[in-house]
Amino acid sequence: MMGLMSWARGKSPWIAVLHAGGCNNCDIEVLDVLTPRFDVERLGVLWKQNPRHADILITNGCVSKHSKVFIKRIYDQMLAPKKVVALGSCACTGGIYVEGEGRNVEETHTIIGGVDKAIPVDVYVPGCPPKPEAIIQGVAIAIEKLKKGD
Amino acid sequence: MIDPAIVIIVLYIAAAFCLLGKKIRKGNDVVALLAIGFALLAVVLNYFYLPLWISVPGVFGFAFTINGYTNLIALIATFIGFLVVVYSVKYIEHRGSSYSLFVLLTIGSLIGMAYSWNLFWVFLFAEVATITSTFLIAHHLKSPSFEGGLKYLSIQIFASLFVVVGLGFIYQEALASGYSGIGAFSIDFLLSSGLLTGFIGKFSLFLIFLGFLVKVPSFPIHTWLPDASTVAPASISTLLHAMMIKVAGMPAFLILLLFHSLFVSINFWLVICSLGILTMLICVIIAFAQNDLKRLLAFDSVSQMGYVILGMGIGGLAISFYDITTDPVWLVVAAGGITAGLFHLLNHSLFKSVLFFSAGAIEHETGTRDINQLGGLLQAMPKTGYVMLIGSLAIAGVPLLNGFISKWMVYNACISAGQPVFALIAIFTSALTLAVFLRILCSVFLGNSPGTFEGVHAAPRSMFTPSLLLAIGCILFGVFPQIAILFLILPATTVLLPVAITPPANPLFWVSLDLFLLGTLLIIGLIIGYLLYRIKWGATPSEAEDKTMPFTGGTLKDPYLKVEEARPASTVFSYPFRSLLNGVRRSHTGLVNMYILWFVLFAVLMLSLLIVGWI
Amino acid sequence: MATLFDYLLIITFYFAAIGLAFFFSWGAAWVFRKLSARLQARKGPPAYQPIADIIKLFGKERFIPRLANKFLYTLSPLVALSAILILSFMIPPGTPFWPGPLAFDLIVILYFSVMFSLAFVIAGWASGSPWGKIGASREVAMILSVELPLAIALLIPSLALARVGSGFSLSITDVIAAQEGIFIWFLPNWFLFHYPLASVALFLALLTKSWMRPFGDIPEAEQEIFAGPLTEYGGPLLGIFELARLFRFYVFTALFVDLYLGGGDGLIFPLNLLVFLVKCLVIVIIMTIIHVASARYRISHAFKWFLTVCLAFAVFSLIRVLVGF
Amino acid sequence: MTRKKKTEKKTIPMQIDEVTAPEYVIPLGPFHPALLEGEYFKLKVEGEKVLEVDLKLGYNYRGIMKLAESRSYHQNMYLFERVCGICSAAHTTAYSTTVEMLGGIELPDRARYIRTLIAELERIHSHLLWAGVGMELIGFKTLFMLIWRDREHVLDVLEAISGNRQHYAMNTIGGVRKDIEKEAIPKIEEKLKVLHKATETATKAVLEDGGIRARTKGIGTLDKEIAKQISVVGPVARAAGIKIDVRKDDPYAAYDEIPFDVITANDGDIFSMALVRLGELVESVKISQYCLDKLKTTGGPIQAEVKEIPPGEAVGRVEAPRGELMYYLVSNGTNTPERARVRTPSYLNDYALLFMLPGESLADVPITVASIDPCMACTDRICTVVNQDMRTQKTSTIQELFKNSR
Repeated sequence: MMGLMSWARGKSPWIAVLHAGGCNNCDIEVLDVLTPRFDVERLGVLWKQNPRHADILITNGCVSKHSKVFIKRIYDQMLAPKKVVALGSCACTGGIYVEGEGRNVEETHTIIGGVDKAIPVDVYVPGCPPKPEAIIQGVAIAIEKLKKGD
Repeated sequence: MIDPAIVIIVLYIAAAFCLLGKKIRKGNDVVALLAIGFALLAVVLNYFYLPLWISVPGVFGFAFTINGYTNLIALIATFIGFLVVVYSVKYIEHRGSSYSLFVLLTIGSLIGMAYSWNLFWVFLFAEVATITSTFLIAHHLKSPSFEGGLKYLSIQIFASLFVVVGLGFIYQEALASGYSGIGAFSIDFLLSSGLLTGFIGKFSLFLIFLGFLVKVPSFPIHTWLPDASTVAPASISTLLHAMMIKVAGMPAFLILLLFHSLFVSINFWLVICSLGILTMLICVIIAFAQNDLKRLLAFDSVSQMGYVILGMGIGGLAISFYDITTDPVWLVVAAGGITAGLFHLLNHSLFKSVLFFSAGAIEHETGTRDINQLGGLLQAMPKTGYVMLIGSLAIAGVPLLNGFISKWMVYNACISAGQPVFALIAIFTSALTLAVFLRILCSVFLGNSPGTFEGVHAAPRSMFTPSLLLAIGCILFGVFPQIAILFLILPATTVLLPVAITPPANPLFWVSLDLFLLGTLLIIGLIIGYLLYRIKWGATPSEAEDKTMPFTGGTLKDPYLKVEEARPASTVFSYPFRSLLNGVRRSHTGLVNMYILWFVLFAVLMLSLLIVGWI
Repeated sequence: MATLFDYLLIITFYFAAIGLAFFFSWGAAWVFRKLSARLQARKGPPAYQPIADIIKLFGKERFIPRLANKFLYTLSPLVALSAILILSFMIPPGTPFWPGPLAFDLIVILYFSVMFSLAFVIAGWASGSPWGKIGASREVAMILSVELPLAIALLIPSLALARVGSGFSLSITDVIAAQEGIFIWFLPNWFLFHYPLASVALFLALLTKSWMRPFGDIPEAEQEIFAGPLTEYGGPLLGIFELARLFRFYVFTALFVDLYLGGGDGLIFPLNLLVFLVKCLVIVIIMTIIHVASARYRISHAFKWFLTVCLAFAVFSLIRVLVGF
Repeated sequence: MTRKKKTEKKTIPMQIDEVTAPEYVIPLGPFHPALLEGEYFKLKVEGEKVLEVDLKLGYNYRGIMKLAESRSYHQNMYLFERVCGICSAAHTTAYSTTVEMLGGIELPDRARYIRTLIAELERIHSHLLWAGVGMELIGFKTLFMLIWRDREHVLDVLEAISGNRQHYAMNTIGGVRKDIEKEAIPKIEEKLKVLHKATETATKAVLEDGGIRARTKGIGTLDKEIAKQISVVGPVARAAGIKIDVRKDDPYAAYDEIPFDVITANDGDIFSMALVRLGELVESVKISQYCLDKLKTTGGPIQAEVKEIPPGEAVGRVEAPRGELMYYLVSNGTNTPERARVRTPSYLNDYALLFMLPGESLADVPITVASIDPCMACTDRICTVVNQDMRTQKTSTIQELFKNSR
């Protein structure tokens, strides 16, 4: 029974794309992934812009003080099991909009850093923006984690 | 059997006792309950034709008869009357002695009307019931109550003019043939003596028909019912909708069907059917726009009576135009149409009482009837909510509830009679009814509470139990319609049909579906779904603060959005009909003069059609 | 009265019918998704995709929103599933023979299809979400717009039975039986050829009932109102809804094939089932192509379309049936 | 804009109720399928008709202009590229143009053509993106897929030129960073031909499909007078019949010598906006072809020598895909700007939504919002809340807007 469920979870990951704040570019690349050249529906990925239905939350962009609350809320409203993919440099660390190096970023007066400052992140996909292939790989890693359940 | 005269006298005397009990309010209830309980007992006993015969000879001039038809009507009247009295105990809080007095007088007169087999007595009891119920409608003693009551009274009195003229014509005929006395109005006498032949008979019966059609009510003269039942207390609205319009309206069809040999034109019956169609369609569309819960229910009542008119019309079409004694196909149509109409009549008194009782409970607890202001009551009054859910689904014709069966029989009757257009419009009306009742359900019971109904609690038991009983009846007759049809409806149909129903022509044929089996399959489906839902597949629920809050796209808290603000209102449903509705609205001016003018125009049109000989 | 044996037989047939409906719907759902992907120049999902989605949903957590009415929120998916299972049993797979004391009355089928939509309306309102409520309101509006043309087009074959030669009957099995034989030349005696306009009206109504564009997905337009009535649903309850919606591929196509395409054409047992399923698949493919090649209209467009054009088609055919030309 | 009629007092109590739908509030955003970015529309709705719109921005606020004051001119190039992902080249073009104006730097010819080429390719990608998303929002998923399939070609070209699909990092102060090799040009021309065909197909599909017509014609109409008053820019203005285009009015890069038409339409509805954008696609392909032809013949360096930036101030204007983009820089003679101010086209166009949305059906809100091609990433560098009751205070709000936008 668990084997069947694990198989089904691996074959049917539904994604929701959350733009936390940033330059909006990773968003477009995620849409690209859905379109004919890359077509992730082959892997069972459906774009469900509804956290109640989605399994994988793809977040992009840095978290601002303003958007932190709603990101947290959207994440809370997803149903378990759920995984989060941080897409792009901003989502991983805060990117160009923060001062500092690597994970040791300083907050600016608006930006508090990467998405992991607001919600737990399972997969990091760096790049500005990441290539579609990298996005697909990130989702695939998230699927592997999803298969294991919680 | 117990002579109906005794029942009526007991009720009248109990009413007189209530006059004394101005000081002892509890006493009023006890007297009323005892009297109506006795009446119910007597009617049920009559129903089984018990050999015990108790009678008061001479009173009311042997006006009454006990047969399947009168039994059915009297049973509806007494049973609903009983529940109304029970309901009133808690519902009418500050009543003087007059409330119980007039309730008992009205119910008594209606029982008398149900049992009367004499046109004169039918008319007389109808008049008494009209006048006493006017006091009930104006019970609140406020300006709108008086207005509603007077509107009701004036239209009813105007309608009874037609009955008086009709009766006068009949009496003249009787005198000319050498008969006199009230006995000349006896239906049995009129049928057997062949007094009513030719144009005068047809004309006088038609006048009486028009007079009683107002009480049904039919389309152009339906306006009194919503107006009266809006201002009346909920118990009185129930009384009006579940008893009054049935008991007082059915004589219209009784005389048409019994004297069918006078109305052999197919046009006549098609006009009756069209009246039914217009009634059901137009009134359900008006019901869409209503924001007042009781007014909505009232317009829907009129619409439901359209089904009854349609069923009776189809039955009459088959009886009078086709030779049903030799042709079993048309016998099925005749029996089926009348059975469907009567069954819908019975069902309508069940579910409409449920709905009005519940509406009364809602008004009692929250103090408002405005649909747009109510909301989320399923949390506060769950029992009333679920009972009203059953009532609404039944009236909308959801399968496995009683409304579906009777509507289905009406459709079957129309299609078998070769009039599928009527059936199709009726099906569409049924969908509209569903939408109307979804509107009530969704915005009154589901949806968010606007936050003003914090202190609302469940209705008292005496106000809830009657509706629960009736709701159980809705389910029972929905799953086992055979019970109601075989024991209640078919005896009544037999009275109205000129020939006996032979077994192959049994209208039960139309309930071709084994509804119990269907229910079983439905429950199997539910169980399959429930098992799928309950199986533990191994997902640990996540813990989060905002998880169960409604998903609005990230905004929840005050500077952006209060969840209470985001309550889409139910009138969304009405937008496709807005232009049509505004047209109808302009015609319903609310002026009693206009309504009487409509009535006159309608009567003139119908009578001139009759005189020209087209119908 | 039916005996106990009859009851058991019918329940056996019930399970056989929903088994058939399930496997056909699975295949048809895959064809639907694959074909729309191919038409959109994509590869499309593998064959197990429709069922993997549903199994996955059952593996998510159970959840009831705070503002929802618990009882109705849980009940409505079950009612939807139950109603569509009964529908898939009531609509015979192309055979005039179908067991037991149930005559499959077209009006009952119509009412159960409304009950199926009703479950979504109640679900939308009971879930306490503003999007759910808007979706539910739209669903009601869709019921209202579709109902009249659907009812007329549904009853036309039954009313036309008298013209074909057999007597009047509302039973769907009689309609199937009446379509055997040849109409003119080589054309089979399908009602499609007798009443082409009515069949168009029915086809459009069924297209809408099975959530296909141009009108069908108005109540759950995901770009406007998330998932409409299903916005607050997730986990097993959404899985039940999706399972119920999977059956639409069988139920609504089978209804059309039975009424207007002659069901199994009166062949012997395994052959008629095959012919029937092939016809259903063809209808699914046509529906998919229309779905893929159209934009979503507004609800006012749907009203205008169904209550003018579709209704005119249906009424014209009705007049033909009644007057007889 | 709809002023609700006041219901007259009923004199007859028993009349049938007037058919009214109560008003309620619908939150659109910050997370909504119609909005890829965080913005929030509070819609007051009657039935499904939108009565009032309240717009709240700022979810995306990153403080870029503040950050720019602490970074050098060259660092800022990368920062301003990331103001917006879709029109990144327009931002860098505007920024470098402004810096060049400050420093008095003349661009070499080849750099001018490459800059123009990149800007036009970006316009193609942006407009195709818009068309695809617009089709998706009216439920035409197929056309979305097909348009985005064709959009991949322009991304291929950009990747071949710059090495990245988005954020090309091509512009630099005084020129461009990378040259386009001779061998690459025929391949690019091939792709441009494919694009030309694709744009024509897309135009035909959008113009001829009945569904798209029904969903876009007469929806979200912006009156020409109102458009002038609230000073919308770019395709939104051109769709309303206002012929403004920075490329023609105030040419930069190589636009002064390139012949092209400014596409306008008259109705100001979504259909006109689609017409304008699709027309511009064709023009952009032509301009790109012109640039490629010139690149074949023009030689020379691709970067000018950059000296110190003297103190002063400058305003640079560029026609981004969404309209006029304006940069204002103050230099104090060091290597960081004293003050940087960006005014993006979406900032002006967003306000038009408050005039376009009221009166439309809820179903049309997504496409109407998308029709101005709002770019919150652009707009939310400064935190502004536009909060208006459309029905009561129209004139005062415009003044407020002007005050805000100063």
